Amino acid sequence: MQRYSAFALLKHALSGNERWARAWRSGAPKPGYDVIIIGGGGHGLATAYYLAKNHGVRRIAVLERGSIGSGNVGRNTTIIRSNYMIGANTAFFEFSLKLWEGLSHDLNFNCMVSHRGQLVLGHGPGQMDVHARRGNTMRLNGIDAELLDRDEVMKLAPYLDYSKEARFPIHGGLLQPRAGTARHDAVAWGYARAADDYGVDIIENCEVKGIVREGGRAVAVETSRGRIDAPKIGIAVAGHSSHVAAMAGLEIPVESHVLQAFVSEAIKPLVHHVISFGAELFYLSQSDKGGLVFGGHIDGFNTYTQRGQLARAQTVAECAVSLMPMLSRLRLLRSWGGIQDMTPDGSPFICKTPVAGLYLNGGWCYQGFKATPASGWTFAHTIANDGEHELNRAYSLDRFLQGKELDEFGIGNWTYKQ
Amino acid sequence: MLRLTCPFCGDRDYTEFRYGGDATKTRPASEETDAGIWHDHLFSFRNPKGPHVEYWQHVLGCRQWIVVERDTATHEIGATHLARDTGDRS
Amino acid sequence: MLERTSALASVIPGKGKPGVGGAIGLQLGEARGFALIQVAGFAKAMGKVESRLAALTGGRVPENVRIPVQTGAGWVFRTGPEQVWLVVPAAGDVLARLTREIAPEFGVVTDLSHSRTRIFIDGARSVDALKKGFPLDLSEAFLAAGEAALTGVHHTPVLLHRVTRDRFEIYAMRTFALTVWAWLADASHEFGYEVASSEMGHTV
Amino acid sequence: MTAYRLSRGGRIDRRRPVAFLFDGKPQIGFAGDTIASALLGNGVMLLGRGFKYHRPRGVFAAGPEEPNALLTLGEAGRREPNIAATTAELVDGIVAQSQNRWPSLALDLMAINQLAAPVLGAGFYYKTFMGPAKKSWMRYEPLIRRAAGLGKAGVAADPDRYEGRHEFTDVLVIGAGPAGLAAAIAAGRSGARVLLVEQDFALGGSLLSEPAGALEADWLAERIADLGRLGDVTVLTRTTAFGLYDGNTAGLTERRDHERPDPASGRARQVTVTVRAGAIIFATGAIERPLVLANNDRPGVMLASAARTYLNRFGVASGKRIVVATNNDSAYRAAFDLADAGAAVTIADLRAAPDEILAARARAKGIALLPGTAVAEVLGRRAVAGVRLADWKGEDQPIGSARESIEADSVLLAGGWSPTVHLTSHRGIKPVWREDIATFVPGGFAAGQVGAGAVIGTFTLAGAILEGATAGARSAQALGHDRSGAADIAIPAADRGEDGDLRILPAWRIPSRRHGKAFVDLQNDVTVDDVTQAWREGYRAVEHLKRYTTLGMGTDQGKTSNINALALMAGLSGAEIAEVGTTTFRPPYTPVALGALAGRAVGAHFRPVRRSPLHDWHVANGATFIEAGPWLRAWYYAWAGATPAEAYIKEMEVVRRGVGIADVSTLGKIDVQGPDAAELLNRVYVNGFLKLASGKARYGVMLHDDGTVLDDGTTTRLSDTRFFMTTTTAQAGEVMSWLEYLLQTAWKDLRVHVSSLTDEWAGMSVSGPKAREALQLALPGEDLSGERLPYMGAIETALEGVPLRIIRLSFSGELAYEVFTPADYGIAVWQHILTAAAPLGMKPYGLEALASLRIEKGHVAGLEIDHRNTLADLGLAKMAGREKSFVGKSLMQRPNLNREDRWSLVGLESLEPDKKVRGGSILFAPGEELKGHGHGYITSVTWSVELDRTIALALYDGALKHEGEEVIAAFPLKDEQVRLRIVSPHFIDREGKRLHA
Ligand SMILES: Cc1cc2nc3c(=O)[nH]c(=O)nc-3n(C[C@H](O)[C@H](O)[C@H](O)COP(=O)(O)OP(=O)(O)OC[C@H]3O[C@@H](n4cnc5c(N)ncnc54)[C@H](O)[C@@H]3O)c2cc1C
Ligand SMILES: NC(=O)c1ccc[n+]([C@@H]2O[C@H](COP(=O)([O-])OP(=O)(O)OC[C@H]3O[C@@H](n4cnc5c(N)ncnc54)[C@H](O)[C@@H]3O)[C@@H](O)[C@H]2O)c1
Ligand SMILES: Cc1cc2nc3c(=O)[nH]c(=O)nc-3n(C[C@H](O)[C@H](O)[C@H](O)COP(=O)(O)O)c2cc1C
Ligand SMILES: [Zn+2]
Repeated sequence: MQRYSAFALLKHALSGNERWARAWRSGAPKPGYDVIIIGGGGHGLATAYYLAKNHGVRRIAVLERGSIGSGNVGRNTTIIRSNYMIGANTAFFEFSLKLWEGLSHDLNFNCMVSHRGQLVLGHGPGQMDVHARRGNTMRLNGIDAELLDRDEVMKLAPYLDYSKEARFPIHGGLLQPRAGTARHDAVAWGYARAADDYGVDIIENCEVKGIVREGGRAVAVETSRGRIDAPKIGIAVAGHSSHVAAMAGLEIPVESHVLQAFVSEAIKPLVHHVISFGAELFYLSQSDKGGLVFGGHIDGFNTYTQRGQLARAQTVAECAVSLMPMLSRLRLLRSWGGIQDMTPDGSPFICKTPVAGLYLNGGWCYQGFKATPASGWTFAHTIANDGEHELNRAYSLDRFLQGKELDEFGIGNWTYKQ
Repeated sequence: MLRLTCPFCGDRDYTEFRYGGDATKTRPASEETDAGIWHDHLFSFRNPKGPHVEYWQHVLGCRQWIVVERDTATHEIGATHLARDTGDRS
Repeated sequence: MLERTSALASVIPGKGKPGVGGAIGLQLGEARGFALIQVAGFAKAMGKVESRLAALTGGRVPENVRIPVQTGAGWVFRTGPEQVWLVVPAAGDVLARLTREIAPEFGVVTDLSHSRTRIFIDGARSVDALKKGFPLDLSEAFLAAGEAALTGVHHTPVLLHRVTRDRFEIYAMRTFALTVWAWLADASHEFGYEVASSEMGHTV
Repeated sequence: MTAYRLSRGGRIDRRRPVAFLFDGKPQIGFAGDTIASALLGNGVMLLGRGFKYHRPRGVFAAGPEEPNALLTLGEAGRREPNIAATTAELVDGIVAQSQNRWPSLALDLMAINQLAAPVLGAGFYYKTFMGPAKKSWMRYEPLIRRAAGLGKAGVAADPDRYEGRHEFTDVLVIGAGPAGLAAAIAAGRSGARVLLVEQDFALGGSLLSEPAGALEADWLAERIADLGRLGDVTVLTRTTAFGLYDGNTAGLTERRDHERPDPASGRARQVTVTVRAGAIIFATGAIERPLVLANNDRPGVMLASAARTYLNRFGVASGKRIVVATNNDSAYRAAFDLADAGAAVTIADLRAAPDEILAARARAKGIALLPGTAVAEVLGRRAVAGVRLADWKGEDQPIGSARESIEADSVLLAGGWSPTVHLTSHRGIKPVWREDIATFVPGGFAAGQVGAGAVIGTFTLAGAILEGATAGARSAQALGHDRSGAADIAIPAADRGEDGDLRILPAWRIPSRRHGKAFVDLQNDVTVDDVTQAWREGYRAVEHLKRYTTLGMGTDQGKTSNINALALMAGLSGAEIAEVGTTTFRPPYTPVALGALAGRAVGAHFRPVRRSPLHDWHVANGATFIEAGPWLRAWYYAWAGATPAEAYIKEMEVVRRGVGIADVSTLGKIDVQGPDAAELLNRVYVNGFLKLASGKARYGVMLHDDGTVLDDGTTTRLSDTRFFMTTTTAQAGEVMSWLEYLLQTAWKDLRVHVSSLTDEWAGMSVSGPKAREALQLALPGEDLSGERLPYMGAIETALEGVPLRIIRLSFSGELAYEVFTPADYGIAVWQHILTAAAPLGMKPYGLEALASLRIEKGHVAGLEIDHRNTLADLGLAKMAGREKSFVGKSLMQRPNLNREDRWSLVGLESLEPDKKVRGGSILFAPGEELKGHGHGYITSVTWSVELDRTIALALYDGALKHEGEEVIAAFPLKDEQVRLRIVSPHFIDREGKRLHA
């Protein structure tokens, strides 16, 4: 593929930028492939890339019902971090963050991976103890973490509300310096271009409508562009996981909920870290385009509409202005929503399914974007070897029957409370 | 604002209610000991993209649990009744 | 003698605030000296409970929450399909008689007299203040004088009772009373409000 | 020459001049001006700099669609960046500043970016800034971030107040142009309750752009009078409908900046209004599109309709020598009015044969009409100097031979009209393409919603009024309000030869021979070349085009650029515009202050505060408070010390050695009554409750259906059919809803009723060896002997007629009584006990000491009950009844919940007294490498007054199988380790002798 670099930019500028090649080919689907990936989001594209790169699989198709990147990968608040303390989560998300560090190089596509640090605030001694357990576990697993007291938080983020009137006074916080953000669209396009370079067919406007099974095996998919055969089929459709799994007769522990996100008007640099409120679910960072990108809790009831309620926008704004009083006069530019595949314990599925040849990648709740590289890597391994990688063995469909939930935040088994 | 009809209080914003999830699954009897039955009750969901029958509790109101039919693709609200009113209660 | 202390003792008696241009558009205060008794019937026995109640209060038992029934001594609210609240003077023996007359297999009687603080807002601008937090249609076509609604304000459940066109009584949970009062005072500030000294036994 | 103020005309009040500052220089406008019209009136053309290339920019439009003239208004806490000068109403004392330029607007050194333009094309930053090292981006990012964004936000706190408000109405009319006015009047006459909302500070919409003396102006004045006469019609100007939501609900922002409300008077600057309507009528009009041609961004280039508005509404002519570049009829009205005002006007009409009537009227006014002619390029750099013309043979033909250039100081662009479909698309109904008017119209309406006027492609005044009136009457009728004749609204007789047919010749791009930049999105500096590059690299889907070029992602949200851009891409891809479709329309329609959305729920009012009935006593007696969920709880008292660390030890000593009293009113309290009350408790608690005797309490634990612990607490039987349940403070709401859920959805046959009593009773724990003595002093006549009131016994008595409920149960491990009294009597009873027991040295103790006492006793609490632990994990396995069924029993037996090496409750004693033991430490066996997840963690730590050392509760692998063994508590966050020994979590009085004393 054409190498992207400053030199390339200059060379093309001299010839009027007319000889830039397409980032990924667009064509009709072939009748059959070795592996079909359903879903052209971050996870689907990354899986196709690592199948080709790590496992030498040649004939791969990614089938996307709309345009690639139109799902959650294109609408999330771009926070990447690895401050996980429960079982397999710790190693999995740290592996992902390590892949993030080299991703722009690996894909030769600037994903603007910004290790600016994420600060999670603590509003009482009890909460600081929980942060301490998380931070200590991170350090014991080679992950960077720092426990800050109130004064240290004030130095890092002087614009938070330290006044006496603050409803939930700030006692301190847990900082992960290597955490940060990445440019969401670049991740989808970067993986697409790199996968295309390995010969992966990326088929857009191709909705999978049925999964064909013969003798208990998945053998093909029915799509809006005809039937396509493959001995191995990977589902990576995030919010539509139940919908597509049902095509193979599977009922999975997932409920679809809308999460809203918000961006302010673009302003000069103001906030230099990812800030997470401790009293209520609220998180904020400033995009490189200058807008503050933030969000809070899901709206809280099953839905497939990619739009949210005004009342939720108001409670998120209440958190924003209470945490950072300076934001009161800053204006909301745009609000949107995405459908999240919520699981009872808040952790995902990257696993085989009871249907031979059919593999599931889903259940990503709030945290699928940061998992994109590791999810692609381990899902590719699972498909290529028909068996889970050590990193994703815990993300199985039967974990609830075993009592092996991975309840990262101790909320209990409720999809709509995660 | 999603508007729900509480059979006792009338039309209200959804913010007065607390969501209770899928209402199509009958709770196994207390004596039921089969882990598989309880697992399916708690951990498997139809999660349809279309009509969905769900529980809400009118916590900023009369505290009644109600059953609402709502389409998860359009948010059109259908019939609503008190959870207690199905079956045997006269 | 052990005295009763209101949840609003730190703000009543207290100073109000003039509104824009020094206007005073409404009055805030607390109505004390009431008993609040909850009577809940079981599904098939609600009829019996209602007849006992009617006999005791000398008035009909309300069918729905919108239209409470005023009895000689106070108000009877329907707060659930099989639940009624009696708001009567504290001094009466209504609780004792109800506990005697409602047999356990028909229904239950619970004294909630201390669980609610009864805040009132009265004056020409009361609707303008309430509109800032009550997600209800407060026009008289939808909530006429005498009518009531179970709803919430600032994340806490309340019974809202429009006693007259301009006087609303808010039965707030006692532990939330001061925060509801602070919300109400803040909402009333631009219209200007006075703080009335507590009224004893105001039921009509 | 520049724009200038005419001596007469406009809907401004020339008797009321208004002074303001722009970049430090004093300016004068008039009441009724916007900042833009005032600056144009004073000949100020340069207002800003382009985002990427920093090219000089001036006023382009006259409404919220303005991409260029964005200013920073106000100072310190009232500073607001990116405000469109075209919508900012001119009031006294405005301080306006230009943005995105250094060192000054006139001299902006950043303009050198134009030299690097060829490299700064769409998406250039995806192709570079990657090297040389892995994290090199962290070095380039600050540069990129400094270049991004236009204005600088303020960091000072905003002194103003904001609020929310709930409204209900029968008919909501959005937009007060001719269509909206007619709709509101017709609905109002029918007797419906109507709310009419208008974003502008004046009513009339496009009618405000008609000449003052015109018939339309009279019609407007009459309609405004009609509105005044209608009873139930509320009109809100300066109020924008920013979003359409489910349930026929719209979000409005009501702005009162013109009032300069004083926050000290309680008046809010802006209000977010949530209005629920029976019917909604969208009369939001349409926005004019520019033509895309080289250098269409120079100060002095503006939309034709904008120039007409500045002339007729504000009495400001856009220039003396005006060139109108148009592809449709609508621009002729601007040309006629400007000619009448004395300007030399030339119309370059792409169409070979413009409408004969219009052509004749143009000639009559001395206007030079050039059919089949395109403005190929705007000349001049800091302001319009002229235009270069070219023959126009159609889009697919190469641009005709260059023709003469003509001088000009104002170029007006007219590329067609885009109905304002934003609100109608907010709930996912995509707008549809109409070939005849070359634009998108709403894709349909939900029940109870309808459009009228320009928003549905009706571009005649008569059409707008008729549709508005019909929509108003029909909407009211559907809601039961009907009166004949309601829809009869006069239509001005002016015959302007208006048949609504724009006779538009779509021209999405005027190619230019020379290499001038043709801007599609003026705010994000997206040019035709960028759209072409996106097409070339495969970013052809409309959502890809938008994100790759950042087209339409500025504060104007592409109101003048989106449709031109997608039409360009359709042309490049050989696709139909209808197929390409639009990008998603999202709230807010125009930016909304976060403070307005937050309303008053900020700072101290962010969330409600819950207070115990004893709160005022604590305040008066030196308590320091701590947040516990919504509650404020007494944390520690001044009598015991100045800091929590110091005070809690003294408070513990009082309880261990004498007697203390603590406020436990925040405990959840539930009245469980009915013949089946015992059955309900027996089903939800793991231990049996059927045979609990009256007057007895029992400690119980409840599970979730999944087998993990939900809550614990003690429940007292008051009679055969009545129980008094207590829950933890944190889970009270959860338990209440859970019981109601089970009773109303599953166990409908159980005759039991549950009611919250949390607020009914104040609760205080009298604890310590001298607890009975203390209580005896307070209740002299009461028999408090062990026989009458044994451990876990309960009595109901009274003090001076005030009901008391005393339950002998202990959280601290000492002899203790929980005394409950009706809330109003709480302070009096508390004070009475304290006074009576003063001789015994009774003192109040707070939450910190309460927690430490229960740690010494080994009683689990919030930090241990965290939805992951089972009964066995918390050392409570024995409580589960073997035969009886209970909630959670089945899934409690899942394999992983019963492993030998589960992390379960242990006590820890410190072996290194000089070292700090911290909560959240991770536990390892001695000598083990400190790596991985360890074998457990410390949940709660305290100094033990009893054992005179630091102790802790923890969860550890295999729990008491390791009793006596040493463990290492690692706290890498502070590079600390400390050695401890595993002991029973019940540090004191394991046999419970004190409880039964
Ligand atoms: C508002 C919001 C904010 C978030 N913020 C964060 C964050 O800050 N950090 C973080 O780590 N995570 C975040 N997430 C979660 C994260 O974005 C998602 O979990 C993750 O992107 C999901 O994986 P994906 O990218 O593959 O999903 P998607 O991008 O949704 O990909 C799934 C694709 O499958 C396609 N598809 C669906 N059905 C079919 C079918 N039948 N046939 C063919 N194709 C189909 C869809 O069109 C879609 O393109 C957020 C999510 C949302 C909604
Ligand atoms: N001849 C043409 O080519 C042409 C084109 C467009 C419009 N027009 C004129 O427009 C008229 C159509 O009248 P109309 O009433 O449909 O449109 P209008 O433009 O006259 O009125 C729309 C009104 O809605 C307001 N508005 C828009 N969005 C809003 C929002 N979100 N919140 C609050 N207010 C909002 C606008 O400020 C404006 O005042 C015709 O009389 C016609 O003369 C003519
Ligand atoms: C990290 C991030 C930053 C964004 N910044 C902007 C922005 O500056 N301007 C804008 O108009 N939209 C911005 N958006 C929102 C997108 O325009 C769009 O709303 C979102 O991708 C969802 O797509 P949809 O609105 O088409 O459903 C941003 C989205 C994300 C995820
Ligand atoms: Zn209700």
